[in-house]
Amino acid sequence: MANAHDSSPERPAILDRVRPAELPRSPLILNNRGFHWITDKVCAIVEEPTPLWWKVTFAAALFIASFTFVGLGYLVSTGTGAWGLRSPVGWGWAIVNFVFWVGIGHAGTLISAILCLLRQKWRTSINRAAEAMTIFAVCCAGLFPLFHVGRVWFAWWLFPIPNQNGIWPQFRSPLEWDVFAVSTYFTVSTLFWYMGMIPDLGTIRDRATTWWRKAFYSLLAMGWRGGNRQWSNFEMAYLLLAGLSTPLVLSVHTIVSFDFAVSNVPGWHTTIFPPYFVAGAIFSGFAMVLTLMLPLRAIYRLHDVINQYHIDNMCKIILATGTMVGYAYATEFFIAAYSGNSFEKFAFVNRAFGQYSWAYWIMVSCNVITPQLFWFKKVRENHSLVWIICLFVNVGMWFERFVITITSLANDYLPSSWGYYSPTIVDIFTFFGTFGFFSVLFLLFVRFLPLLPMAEVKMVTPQADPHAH
Amino acid sequence: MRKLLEYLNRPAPRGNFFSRSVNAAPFQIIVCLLITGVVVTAAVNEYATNKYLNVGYTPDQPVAFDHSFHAGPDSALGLDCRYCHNFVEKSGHSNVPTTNTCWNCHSQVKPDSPALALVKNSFLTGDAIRWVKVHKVPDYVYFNHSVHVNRGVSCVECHGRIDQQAVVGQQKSLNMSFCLDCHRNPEQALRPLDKITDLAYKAASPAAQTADGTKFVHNWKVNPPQSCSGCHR
Amino acid sequence: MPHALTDHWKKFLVAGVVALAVVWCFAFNGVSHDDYRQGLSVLVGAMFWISILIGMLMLTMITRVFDAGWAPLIRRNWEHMLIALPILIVIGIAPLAFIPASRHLLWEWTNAGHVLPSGHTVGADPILQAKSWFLNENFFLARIALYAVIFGVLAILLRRWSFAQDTDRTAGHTHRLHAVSAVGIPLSAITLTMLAFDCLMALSYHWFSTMYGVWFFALSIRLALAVTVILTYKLSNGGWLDGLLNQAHRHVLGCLMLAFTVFWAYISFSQYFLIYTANIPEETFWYNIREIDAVTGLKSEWWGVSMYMIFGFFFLPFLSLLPYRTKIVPGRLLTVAWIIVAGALADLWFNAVPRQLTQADLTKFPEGFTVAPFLTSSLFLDLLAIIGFGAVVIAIFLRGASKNETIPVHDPRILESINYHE
Amino acid sequence: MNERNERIHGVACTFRQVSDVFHAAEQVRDAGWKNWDVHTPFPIHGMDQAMGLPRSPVPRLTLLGGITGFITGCLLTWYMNSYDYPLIVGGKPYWSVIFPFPVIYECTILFAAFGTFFGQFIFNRLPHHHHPLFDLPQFSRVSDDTFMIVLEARDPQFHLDESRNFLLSLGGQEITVIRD
Repeated sequence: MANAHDSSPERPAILDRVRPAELPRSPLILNNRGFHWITDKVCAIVEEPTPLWWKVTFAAALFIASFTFVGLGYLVSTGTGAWGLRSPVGWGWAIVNFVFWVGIGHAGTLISAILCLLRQKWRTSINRAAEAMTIFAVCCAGLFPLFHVGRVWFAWWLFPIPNQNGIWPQFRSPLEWDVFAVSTYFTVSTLFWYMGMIPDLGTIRDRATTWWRKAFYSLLAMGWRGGNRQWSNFEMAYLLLAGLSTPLVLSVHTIVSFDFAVSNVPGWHTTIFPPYFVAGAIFSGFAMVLTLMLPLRAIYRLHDVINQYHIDNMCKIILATGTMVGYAYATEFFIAAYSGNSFEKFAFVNRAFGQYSWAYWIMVSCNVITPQLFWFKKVRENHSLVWIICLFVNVGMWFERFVITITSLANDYLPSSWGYYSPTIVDIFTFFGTFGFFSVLFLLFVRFLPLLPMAEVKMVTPQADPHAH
Repeated sequence: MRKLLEYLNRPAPRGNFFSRSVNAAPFQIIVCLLITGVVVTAAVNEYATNKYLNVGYTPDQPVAFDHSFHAGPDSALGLDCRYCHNFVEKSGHSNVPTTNTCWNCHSQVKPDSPALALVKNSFLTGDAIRWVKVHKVPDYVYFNHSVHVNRGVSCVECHGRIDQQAVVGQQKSLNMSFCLDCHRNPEQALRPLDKITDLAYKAASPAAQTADGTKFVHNWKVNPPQSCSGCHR
Repeated sequence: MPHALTDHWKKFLVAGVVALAVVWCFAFNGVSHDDYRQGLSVLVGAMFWISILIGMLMLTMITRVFDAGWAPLIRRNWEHMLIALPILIVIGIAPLAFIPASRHLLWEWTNAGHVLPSGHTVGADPILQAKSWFLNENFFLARIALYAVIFGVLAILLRRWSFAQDTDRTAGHTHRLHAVSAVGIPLSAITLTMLAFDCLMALSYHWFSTMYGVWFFALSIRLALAVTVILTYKLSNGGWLDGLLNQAHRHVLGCLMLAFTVFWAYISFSQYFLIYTANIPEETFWYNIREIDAVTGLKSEWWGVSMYMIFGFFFLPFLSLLPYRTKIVPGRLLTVAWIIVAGALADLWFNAVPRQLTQADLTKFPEGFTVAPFLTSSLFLDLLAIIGFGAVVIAIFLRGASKNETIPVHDPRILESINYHE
Repeated sequence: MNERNERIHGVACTFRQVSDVFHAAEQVRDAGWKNWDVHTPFPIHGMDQAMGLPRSPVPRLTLLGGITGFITGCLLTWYMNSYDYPLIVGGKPYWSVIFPFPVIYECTILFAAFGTFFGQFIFNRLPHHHHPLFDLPQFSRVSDDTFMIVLEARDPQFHLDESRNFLLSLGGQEITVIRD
């Protein structure tokens, strides 16, 4: 029976009447799996001989990644015009792809940090892979603005380092804020990811039998011994990093939205952009997490650790953030009409019914309408359908960035300088290749690092509770 | 390859993998990295800048024209810079003289000297002498000679003591911070307009230079641009 | 067996009615002298509590959707209060909107004859004409009614099934409440956005910001959490939460207060920052009149209010909530909650009160207007209105608690909530 | 201390159940031990209290890092945009706290994260690649599903035989002497 409050001298009478209705919580780990099972399951992914599917996929990923490097090589040797950038659209696919990839990255931090703060224990099954996804997505994202500067060997001028020109970065520019935001984000995400991995690396180290494994994992595990004095500091640091990552992840996509919103281009300048971009980022990121985790779950038979409850939760988050994005679209439209400003009105009407209306309607149908299917339990339980819907969301979010970036630039104040933007083959190659680049990194991660945070998964099992009976 | 794999896959030792001394390694590595970082930064700052890479660039010229013999008050001839570079006050671009300018005098002075064979040939055929450009700024920099010269900036500020050079070489770094130094403190560089080509001119004292310069900045409404579009147009 | 505290509901009701009667007397007096400020006191008082109740409504639904283990003990108190939300719209906002005289004074755009600083009348204002599809009186009144209906339906549903569970002990009610909340959250988001547009943003109808709804949401949640902390403090010292609430509950409320303090700052800063950086006059004027006295060119009283918001409403609660001890020591948490309540009032003032008062005398007022000052005796009327509406809300709350269980004894998560630990 | 004790790091015993090691830890704490630790594959909820550990000092370094970052961000933006290379851009002042706020903010987060990350390493005395515990065969199961209590020889209460008996009385298994 309930014992409320240790320091309370009198037990409130109402406690006698407390009898909760039966509604058990879904178990986080199915089939009552023990600690050793979890260790075996996760370590086996790293320890087993390289599977054939991995080799094939890795080769394919490398091949696809080469498209990016060919594209970038051509771009560097030719000039940024190779990207189809010309007046009036000076920001083409490069920025679209940048925002797309950075956005995908955000779900990783959301899962690891925000859900940690919200004590959503189900995060433990997916957070490691999601964090890895964050870092690799940011790597892909970083390529685009980096090469967009043109003379990429001078990109270090963006950092506050003394240079022979005697000039300094210009801190009133949102693009400079981006440099700080994205590099901080990358650094902190990597620290967070790595630190969270140390105990698990220790586990793999302790199981290693061959020389190079012992060397590799010993080095990475930093001599972790799992003493509670270490755990105490570790958990505090982990919580603090989660606490720091949360405002960080918000700020990063906020600053990305500032790239657009601090200008006075109609369709870009709207105050809701910061939270709207953040919601969109989380939306696309969760879709990507599901896109990656559903196949991995099937391949490595992780059904007990990543079960319907986890998938349900992720679907619901996609539904919620998709609806928030829809709210933002609606608010933008409403305020454009409410403002009485004819340029604003035109910008939004043109988006929906102008030359890029095809992109706009792809965006709306993929981002707002498709996720509404997640209201239905039947849909959430059909994993192939979930996977397909997530692909739609990924496509939709790419188109969202396309619509925002391109439509506002192609039709601004002066009708005489309106234009129509089309990407070049170099654009397409470069972007296509980033999926390979991302996959290469992600496959390496799957193969060599612990895919699931073993320690954290063990922590949420019922037998980890010292007061369990 | 197989041997390497076998070597890597040999059984791991039991117990501690690293020896006790490895515990000190992280500290040592950090110290080494710090030292390396400082050295590399210092080296890059010293050796990878225009100051090191460009200053002293003294290409061979097709004709061994000796500025220290022709130009300046201390030279044998004492020509003014503007005798040859005669558009420097009127044009954004300061011209290299045509062969005609040389031949004004050399038609009388040593016309048949072998050192002047190329000049004579140029005069007779009309083919230009292929002088090698010494002072170069990148294409994306807009530099106007006349506006500087007409506001009291002497040749010497950017080109150094040409009047003392037998073969012309670059003496100043001409990088962006070199430009900005002057644009930020123009009073340190301005001089009376009649002393523009007097490369040896020095104000009576640093204080006098500052006082004069400040006066010139005010009187001539000198307002050197520091914004990007001042030079990158 | 209702708790003894609930017997006081009638006293609160009487006190509230008396206070509101006084406020309304002043308001009508003001209206008859063409002074909008006393009428605004009614709006400020009502919006203050509507904001709190909207926050509680959202928190109720959010904790339902998340199936939060800590929530049931605390959520029941929100449920007692929720029904006050439609009632406040009816007794607070509706009279102001439906009585033509007060409507014309408070919402300038409804008064076609009102002269603007430019010398034109509102009726001839091309900006208003472009907005008239939305800003027209019939639609406006219909919207106000609709807000009351939507919030009323949600409040009724959320209460009915929760209370029904107290008698029949079925988990099915929890599923139903989950569904209502899932649908209710987006519905309320739209409703509260529109409410904020109509009741606050449209007070200065030229200005617009897409962020405004989100700002109002952030403010509402902050206020609701602060009021919850104060309320649960009282209720665990001689009320029905005595001996039930523990350190972990305070900790979770403290963490949420911290989170939404940051969220509020994020939203408010972003809105300011984007308008500041883009520097477009059709938006900046709204902040300008809240910073600089157009006559003297010096910082105005409103600048002081905004500084108070930065330091007193953000930095002070933010920095105090960072240490762990603040979140678990009852007295400290209570102090921070009061700081947030005070700051929220300043924010509401900042958003509702400043407006351009047209002045014909161009020698004294070169811009053609002066900005309504901050320091006036009407601030006391605002406070009285807040106390009046607050007393009514507390009366409704206590009466609700007397009719129903004070804690949801059969909620599936009630034991989890009682035994909640960090 | 005699010569034999100098080469001993401590004694260890293992447990199979979380609740067992938890209650054992409470008893070690109550016996007044200072230099001892509980090695577990994952952090056990409430173990800090069971061991009587104070709250972790990591937040202090986080705060220090955050303050450093904030000041660095302010100085950086002020020096570069207002002092060393003042330029008028976009009608903004040379320096104010508003326009470079994103940069100052990111610096604050970055340095606070460094403080936290390196704080964890410093307070945990990591990296520490060589340790006597690694020589224990059963220690490799501690990162899997086994729990271990280690009483260290440098604790004033340490006495080889008594400490072993103490561990035995706690219900520990596989009681082993750890040689340094």
